Amino acid sequence: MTPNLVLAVLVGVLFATGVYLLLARSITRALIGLLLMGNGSNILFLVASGRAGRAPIVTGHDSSGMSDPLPQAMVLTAIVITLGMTAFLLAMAHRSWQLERSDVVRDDPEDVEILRRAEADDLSDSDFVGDDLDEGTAP
Amino acid sequence: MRRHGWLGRQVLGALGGAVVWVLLWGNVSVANVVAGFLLSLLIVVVFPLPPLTVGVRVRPLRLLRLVVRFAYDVIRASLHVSWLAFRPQRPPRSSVVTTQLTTRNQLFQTIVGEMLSLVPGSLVVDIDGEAGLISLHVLDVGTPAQAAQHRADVLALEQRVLAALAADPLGRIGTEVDE
Amino acid sequence: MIALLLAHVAAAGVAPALVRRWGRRAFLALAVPPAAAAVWAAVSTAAIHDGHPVVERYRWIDGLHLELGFRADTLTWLMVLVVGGIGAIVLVYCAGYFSDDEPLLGRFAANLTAFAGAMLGLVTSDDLLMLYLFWEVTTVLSYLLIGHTSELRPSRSAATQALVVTTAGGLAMLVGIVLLGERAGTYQLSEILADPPRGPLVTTAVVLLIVGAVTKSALIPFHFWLPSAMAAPTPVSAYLHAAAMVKAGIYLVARLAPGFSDVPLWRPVLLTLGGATMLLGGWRALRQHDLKLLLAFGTVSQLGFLTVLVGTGSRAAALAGTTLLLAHALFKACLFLVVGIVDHATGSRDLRVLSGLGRSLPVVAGCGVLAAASMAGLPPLLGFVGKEAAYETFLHSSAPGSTWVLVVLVAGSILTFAYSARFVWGAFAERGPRSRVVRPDAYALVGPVLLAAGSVVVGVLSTRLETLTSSYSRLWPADGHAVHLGLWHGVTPALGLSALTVLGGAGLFAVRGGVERLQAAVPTSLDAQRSYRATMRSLDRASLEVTGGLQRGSLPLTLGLILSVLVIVPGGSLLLGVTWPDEVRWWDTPAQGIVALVVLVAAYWTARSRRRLRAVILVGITGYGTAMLFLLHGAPDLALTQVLVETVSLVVFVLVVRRLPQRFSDTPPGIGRWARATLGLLVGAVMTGLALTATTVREAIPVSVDFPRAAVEFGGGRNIVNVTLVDIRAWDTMGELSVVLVSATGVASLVFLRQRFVDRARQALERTRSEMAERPPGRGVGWLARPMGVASERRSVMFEVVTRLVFHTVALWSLFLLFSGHNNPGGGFSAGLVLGLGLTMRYLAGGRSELRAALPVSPGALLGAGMVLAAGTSLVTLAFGGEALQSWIFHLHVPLLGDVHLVTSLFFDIGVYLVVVGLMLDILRSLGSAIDDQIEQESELTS
Amino acid sequence: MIDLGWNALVPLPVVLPLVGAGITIAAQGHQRLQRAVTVSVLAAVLGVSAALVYGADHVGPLSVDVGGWRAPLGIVLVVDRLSSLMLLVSATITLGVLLYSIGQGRASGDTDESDGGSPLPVFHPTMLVLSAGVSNTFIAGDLFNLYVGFEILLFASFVLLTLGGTAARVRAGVSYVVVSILSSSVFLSAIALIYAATGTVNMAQLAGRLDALPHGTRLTLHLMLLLGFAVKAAVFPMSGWLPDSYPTAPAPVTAVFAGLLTKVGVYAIIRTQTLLFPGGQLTDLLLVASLATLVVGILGAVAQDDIKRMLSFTLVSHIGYMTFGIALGTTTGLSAAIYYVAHHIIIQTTLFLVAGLIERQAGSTSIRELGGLAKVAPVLGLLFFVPAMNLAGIPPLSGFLGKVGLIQAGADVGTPLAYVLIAGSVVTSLLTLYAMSRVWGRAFWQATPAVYRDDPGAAIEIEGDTGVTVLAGPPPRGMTVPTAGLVLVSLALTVVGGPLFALTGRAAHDLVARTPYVSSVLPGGTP
Amino acid sequence: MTAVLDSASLLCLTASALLSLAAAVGLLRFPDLLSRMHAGTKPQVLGVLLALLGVGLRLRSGLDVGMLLLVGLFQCLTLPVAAHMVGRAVYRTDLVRSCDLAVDDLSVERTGEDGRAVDGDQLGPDDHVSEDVHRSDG
Amino acid sequence: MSTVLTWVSATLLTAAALLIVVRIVRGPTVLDRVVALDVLIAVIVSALALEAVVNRHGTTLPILITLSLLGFLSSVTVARYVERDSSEVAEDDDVEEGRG
Ligand code: NA
Ligand code: NA
Repeated sequence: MTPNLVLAVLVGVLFATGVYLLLARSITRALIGLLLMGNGSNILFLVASGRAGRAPIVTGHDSSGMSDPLPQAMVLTAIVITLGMTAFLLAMAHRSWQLERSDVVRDDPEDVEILRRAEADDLSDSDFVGDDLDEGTAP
Repeated sequence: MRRHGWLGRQVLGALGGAVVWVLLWGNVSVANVVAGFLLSLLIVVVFPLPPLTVGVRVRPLRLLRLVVRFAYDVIRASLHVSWLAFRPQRPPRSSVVTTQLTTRNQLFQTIVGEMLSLVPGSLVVDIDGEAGLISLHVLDVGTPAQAAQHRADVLALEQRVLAALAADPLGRIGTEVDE
Repeated sequence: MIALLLAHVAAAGVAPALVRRWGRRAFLALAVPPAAAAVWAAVSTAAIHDGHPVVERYRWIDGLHLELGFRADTLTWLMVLVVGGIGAIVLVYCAGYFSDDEPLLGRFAANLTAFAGAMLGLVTSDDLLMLYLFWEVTTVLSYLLIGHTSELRPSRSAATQALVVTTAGGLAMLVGIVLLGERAGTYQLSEILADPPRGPLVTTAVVLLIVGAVTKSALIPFHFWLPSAMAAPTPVSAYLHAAAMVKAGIYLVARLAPGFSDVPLWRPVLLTLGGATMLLGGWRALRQHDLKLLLAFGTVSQLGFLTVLVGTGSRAAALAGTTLLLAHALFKACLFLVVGIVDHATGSRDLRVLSGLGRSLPVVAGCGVLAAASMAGLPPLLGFVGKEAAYETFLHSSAPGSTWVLVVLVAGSILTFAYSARFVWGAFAERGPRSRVVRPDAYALVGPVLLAAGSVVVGVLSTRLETLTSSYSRLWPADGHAVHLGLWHGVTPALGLSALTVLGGAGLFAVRGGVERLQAAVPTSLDAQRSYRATMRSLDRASLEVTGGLQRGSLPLTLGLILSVLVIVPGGSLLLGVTWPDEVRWWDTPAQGIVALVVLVAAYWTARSRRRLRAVILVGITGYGTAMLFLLHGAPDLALTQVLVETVSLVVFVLVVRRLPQRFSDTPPGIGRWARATLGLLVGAVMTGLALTATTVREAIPVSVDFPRAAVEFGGGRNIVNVTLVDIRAWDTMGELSVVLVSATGVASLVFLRQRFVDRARQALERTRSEMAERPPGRGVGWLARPMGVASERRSVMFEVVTRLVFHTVALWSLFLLFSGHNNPGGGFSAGLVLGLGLTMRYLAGGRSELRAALPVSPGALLGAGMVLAAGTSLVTLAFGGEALQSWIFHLHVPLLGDVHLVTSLFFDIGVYLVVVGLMLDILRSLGSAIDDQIEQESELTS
Repeated sequence: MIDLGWNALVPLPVVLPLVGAGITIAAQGHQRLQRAVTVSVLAAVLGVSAALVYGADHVGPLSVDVGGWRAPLGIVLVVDRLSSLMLLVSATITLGVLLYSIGQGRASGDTDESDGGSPLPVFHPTMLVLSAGVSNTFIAGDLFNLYVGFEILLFASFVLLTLGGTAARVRAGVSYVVVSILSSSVFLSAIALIYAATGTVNMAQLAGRLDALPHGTRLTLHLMLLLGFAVKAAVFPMSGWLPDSYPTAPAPVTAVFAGLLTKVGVYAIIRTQTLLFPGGQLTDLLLVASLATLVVGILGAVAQDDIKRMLSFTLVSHIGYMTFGIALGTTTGLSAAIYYVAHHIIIQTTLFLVAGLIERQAGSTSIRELGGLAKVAPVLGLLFFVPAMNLAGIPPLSGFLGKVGLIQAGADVGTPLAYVLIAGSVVTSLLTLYAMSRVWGRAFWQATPAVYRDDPGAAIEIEGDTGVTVLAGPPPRGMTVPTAGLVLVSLALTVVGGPLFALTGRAAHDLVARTPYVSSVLPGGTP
Repeated sequence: MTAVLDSASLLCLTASALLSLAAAVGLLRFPDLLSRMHAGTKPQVLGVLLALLGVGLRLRSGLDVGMLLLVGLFQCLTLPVAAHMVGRAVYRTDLVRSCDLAVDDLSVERTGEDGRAVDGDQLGPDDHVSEDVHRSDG
Repeated sequence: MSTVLTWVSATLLTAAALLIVVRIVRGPTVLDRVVALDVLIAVIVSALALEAVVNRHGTTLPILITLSLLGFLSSVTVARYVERDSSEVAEDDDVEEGRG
């Protein structure tokens, strides 16, 4: 098949902008990034379906010149799934706002603590620091 | 002034639905009409809403006059506003003009508001249904005189609407009369 | 043999119950299985020594070449006697040693009995993997037994140390086993030894096996775990850490030696490590004050000795090795038991404290002295016989380095004599006030007496022992000088060396104070214990550094990493020999270019927006643009759905965003702006590249060419996409419905967080229902059913009237889309969204009360009904003998109406419709009404 | 026509839970009904799965053209030996976890925390949807349907992970949701690209059509697909999301996630490597990734103080074992990997359930705060120790058997990289043991550092050297019995190791051969 | 006849497109939101109706004409509502400052009657902070 | 002739769409943006009509009906909540650009 350049580039643009937003910390921003990427992958299915044709609705006996219906069905599924995602992520954004007055995703506190310990060489939690038994101290 | 009973109104609504259904399918067949009627009936039963048609009486000729005059207004005003957009000068000043309507029937108030809105250059900012006050934002009205002219236009439109649709063309009937 | 093993397992299983019932005396019953093992070995003696090893094999896991293979030959026979006999003795000893109120005694008893079983399994296994299996079981049981007094930190760290060290060696051994087994094509020990493979791989394997043996038998550099393990209760020390478990390594070496002792590295490694360990252990034993530790270092030393003997790989050395193995088991177990009694009797094991026990505990002291004499190598005890044979072996060996080995052995034996003497002196001599003594329990004395007697009897009858064990040593060819066991071989050089040993040892004992001071003064620069701790510390450290470095817990970084991999890996592969298109077309129609341009601009500004709603509206424009592109591609169904979804999304966004600050705040920063932009551009470029290259290679005809005909003939519809959704790929759609269902559930669960919120919503719904029953809106006043959800000043006459005018039409339109969808653009999804937006209109016009009145059911009911309808369709078709989700077309002729085609997939589509309406209702209930409620409550609180 | 009978069972592991989900979501507020429906549905799925294991083993791969649309036209569901085994194991633990959570709900009694630790009656329907999604991924014979299966289970997992909406869960939930959706987006794009290149999404047909593609493009598509699955399977460096998200969920949820979700990714990788892109073109890459996953993961576990987090890191680490076997691509490697998957599903689930019990009884899962559990809660000790040793690969438990299989497979391949992986495997095994013994030593053995729970109702007190542990009574039987049941199942993996390894061996053989699968789906050959 | 109808159809569409452009230009040029609303939304009504007429002239089938009629009707019903709701919001949130209006009956009436004039204080302090759009990123 | 008209119409619509996007980007208030969005939807309706005329099919009519019935909801929603919380309409970021 000969690829459609405009659509292929548009896929790239939507992914590029989507990624840019996705990497932000705000839940709504990430969601908007995901929506852009979702549009991108939907258009990717258009690229994959080949040349544009007429709507795949059988009117006579002639089905030539119709566009490929299978990617369309898949995109439809993807669209609906994306809607579910939108609703759910927004509910999470709302909940996050309720809890913290912000929809910013903060770093995992436990990981931050480990990084702190690593940087401070804090081995206080190791079983092998400090004076222990020399060799064999029986009770 | 009860023109129809409860059942009658449901059937009337369902008939309207059947018309829409036929228009949607695009061909008039018994099956379509019956299906449209039954489905519409289903809808009005499942989603009951208060009656709409109280105080309405359609006068076809007056209605035609209303529509034609409205079409004229829309086209004229559309061209005018488009010209305002393209012409090099700054757009003219605008005003918020409140008019005291005759009718207290909110259906007719709404129709007046709708038609005023559809005519370019005016936009409903507020309707106080009980007081019958309609406030419009109007483009190209810069003086109190122009404002007064505008009020007159609004009332003229209201009269045309009432003449075409209202059971009591003087608009004295509200919607409160039922049950 | 498997029966004996099972008996151990069963005994271990009931041990806690027995202990609960009988207290410490339960150990007497638990001693039965190991005793039975020893008896069994004794009974089988004749057969085994006639060259008929007892073999049992049961298939287990063919896929791993793992079979329950057991084989008892001479070496096994000897080991079974040791582990069974001493096991029984130690268990009996326990019956006298512990008190009934010892905490966790039941678990201890179970572990110890299980250990006896594991040891039995280890020495009887004829499958290398089985051997490893029992090997590790002994490790774990040892861990639990050492940690018996687990509140004490030394106990815990000793247990962990033993576990880590021996498992490390064990794992090396496992790799060795697998290398060997895969190379040999079998894991059966007897088969491998019958025809041992050779080669560099085998050498590696053997070295790995030796690592296992070295760790288990506590040889340098892993010797340190054994003295620490003395934290365990004394019976454990006696059994695991003297007689049995630490012998596992010796056993392994002895087992493999006939096949592999001439593998390069075998002798150098084993003799060096063994010799060094013998010296180091002996030397260290000389400075210990704790009798148990003294014995532990002595064990280390003796294990080195044994390793040298069994690792040498000659007939003479093997004979000496087996003899000493037995001797060590007898005397060392005895000594530990004696120490245990002393400890209980006096409350101390410190030889600086103990005094006069020779008189106050004569039987115990007698046993101790005999056993120590055997350890020191004095006649007529078995220890003497073994040591004599060892001297003999190396005196007459022509192998290179034998002299050095001999020197080491003599030196080691001198040390052994010295610490043996120090033990006897320290434990039993009278040096000052006599220690107070509690009389030991009779059961505790059985063991020491039997073991001490054993050292004497077997020593005296050592020639008889030789006939029993020689079938093992005869696996090697006879060489120049034949060595035999016996108390008297005449005046031989070996006897001279024995005399030298006694003299040297006595001298060393005489200067014991100096030796102690010397040891204290010379710091051991290569302290293995310390290096173990340093290693573990750096492990802990490394784990922190690696984890802190790689696990940042930052969402942007996590995502960035994934996307970087996308760019580098699939993206990188684009640079390597991918088929690029020879030609591209710019577009199918210029309109695509136009729309693409608008989408591009909108996408760009979306990315740059700092205002939430600006971004939302702009992303909506990319969505509408996408809808246009769908349309231009001949996909009206997609376009319709996309347009609806965009509207719904915007509404949902606004419902939520009304509560959030207007601007995005991305503090604290994650990834810098330029990095994000760069990564975005790279990902975009990769996606474009992938799109171009993947499309260009298509030569096959898509499967969907047959869809049009199939859709009409079998699917009964002309809209192929819809037929695909509700019929050809209905299974996807069913799955997608569950996604919708669960998203709706999730939204509700994040908003209605507490049962009482749910209850309140349910009560409100019920109230509305009863109100509506009393006063149906069809007879009502106003324009809507219950529009008081909106404050009066915010109500809009125009909006309410138009909603009243349009709503029924919207509902009708949604039914039209539902029913015409099979032949025209539409279908359950778009229909459901349309009705949902109709409900949205009602909600916006009249607030939550209007929404409840518009559709007074719970969203769950709609979702559930839809799901049951859609999934149930497939159950029904299955039940009627069709394939899941198969559809039938019914052609009916109804008078007046004409022909009606009813496709059963319509029911499926109705299911879809209900679920989507349920989703919309759920969203409005949760993100609309419930949040309205919260806002109201908050403002009531503040005012 | 015995075939027809078996085939009729194939859709049930998806359809039954979905019908159940429909009923239970409509029956919110009727907890008894919800429980009854969920338990009976999951029990039925377990029964069906067991039958499918038998059927797939004796009749060959069972395939169903959904709706009667002949493959490759419509969606085909395939249950071969691998799928059936995965179905069986997943059904087992789902049922176990569900019973546990019912036990938890009954024990807490309070309406604000019912089954599964959630305040809302959404746990049952969501669990059922999760189960349907997991089953769907195992039986999908169509790449896009596999995507749908993933979405089903992911969305269900989103809801489960955020049950109760606490701050930690929302924070973790967002990370999890966004990462999951990103990976799905990569997967979806890969499907679009594969369709662009081949014009089909039927996996059996793809097996033929992908072979015919030019090498470079084929490699690119392979990498895209693998990337999407690797995120789901938590293969390093795409693993960072897992330990940050799983531990915050309610215990039964974490347990079922740990057991199933990453394994679904592993399953997809197996299909990718055997059915779609055989030939081992990415063996080395996967081996290196496996090694990194093993080592980085287990070092992470060693660094943790919290049992749940530690378990999450071992979860990541041990994915490396499975990908190791898959990467080797040999029958023995795949066989061991499949066995390891089954083992790991059961054992990780069990351990997280135990962690839940610990949390419930002692009020914490941090080893800084725990102590003395071996003495006061011996049942808990047993329930922890056996699976912990199993995870560490101590014989004769299943972890050992799987590990031996992998080492044997690696030794058979015998490349230097394979030997490095063997070394990495045993080191990981050792460090797993170390991590487990750390927990055991602190939480179970040592005396308690502080008073951490004050529940005077039914409390046992013990005095240690540094403080007093106060525990809330004995653990509820409703929770311990299902946990113990899973421990027994894990022991059964050892007992029936022979037949099981034979089965995984046959499954691996089918995978390597490809023809049983392909000809079952497309009896007339690949069009 | 068909050719004439087809050409008429296209002419309608061109006119509609021109009105669309006028709307867009007005949207961009007009100084305040309410003026922009006039410019933006109103010519659209005619534009959309012309476009629908164009389609009707071209397709000429009963099915489609029925639908087109409905589309026109619905547009006429719903567009004013949107304009009204937005206009009301604009007015109520005081985005139209009274000084911009030549005549403002409503403001007089509202303040006169109940003193509920919406004043500028409702805007939070932080909302007047203006940021350069190019520094739109954190 | 028809080709020319088609092109002219398409160009006009494109220009309109881009200008509308500019307004959406500029704002300055959310109400400006939703108004512009409404206009954009109207442009889309015209574009759909143009496409229907050029390719002579009626498959897009359902989309037109849907837009005409429900397209107004987005701006109504925004207006509803902006009305309640006036801070939402505060002129934003690019206020200088918008006025200048
Ligand atoms: Na998507
Ligand atoms: Na997705």
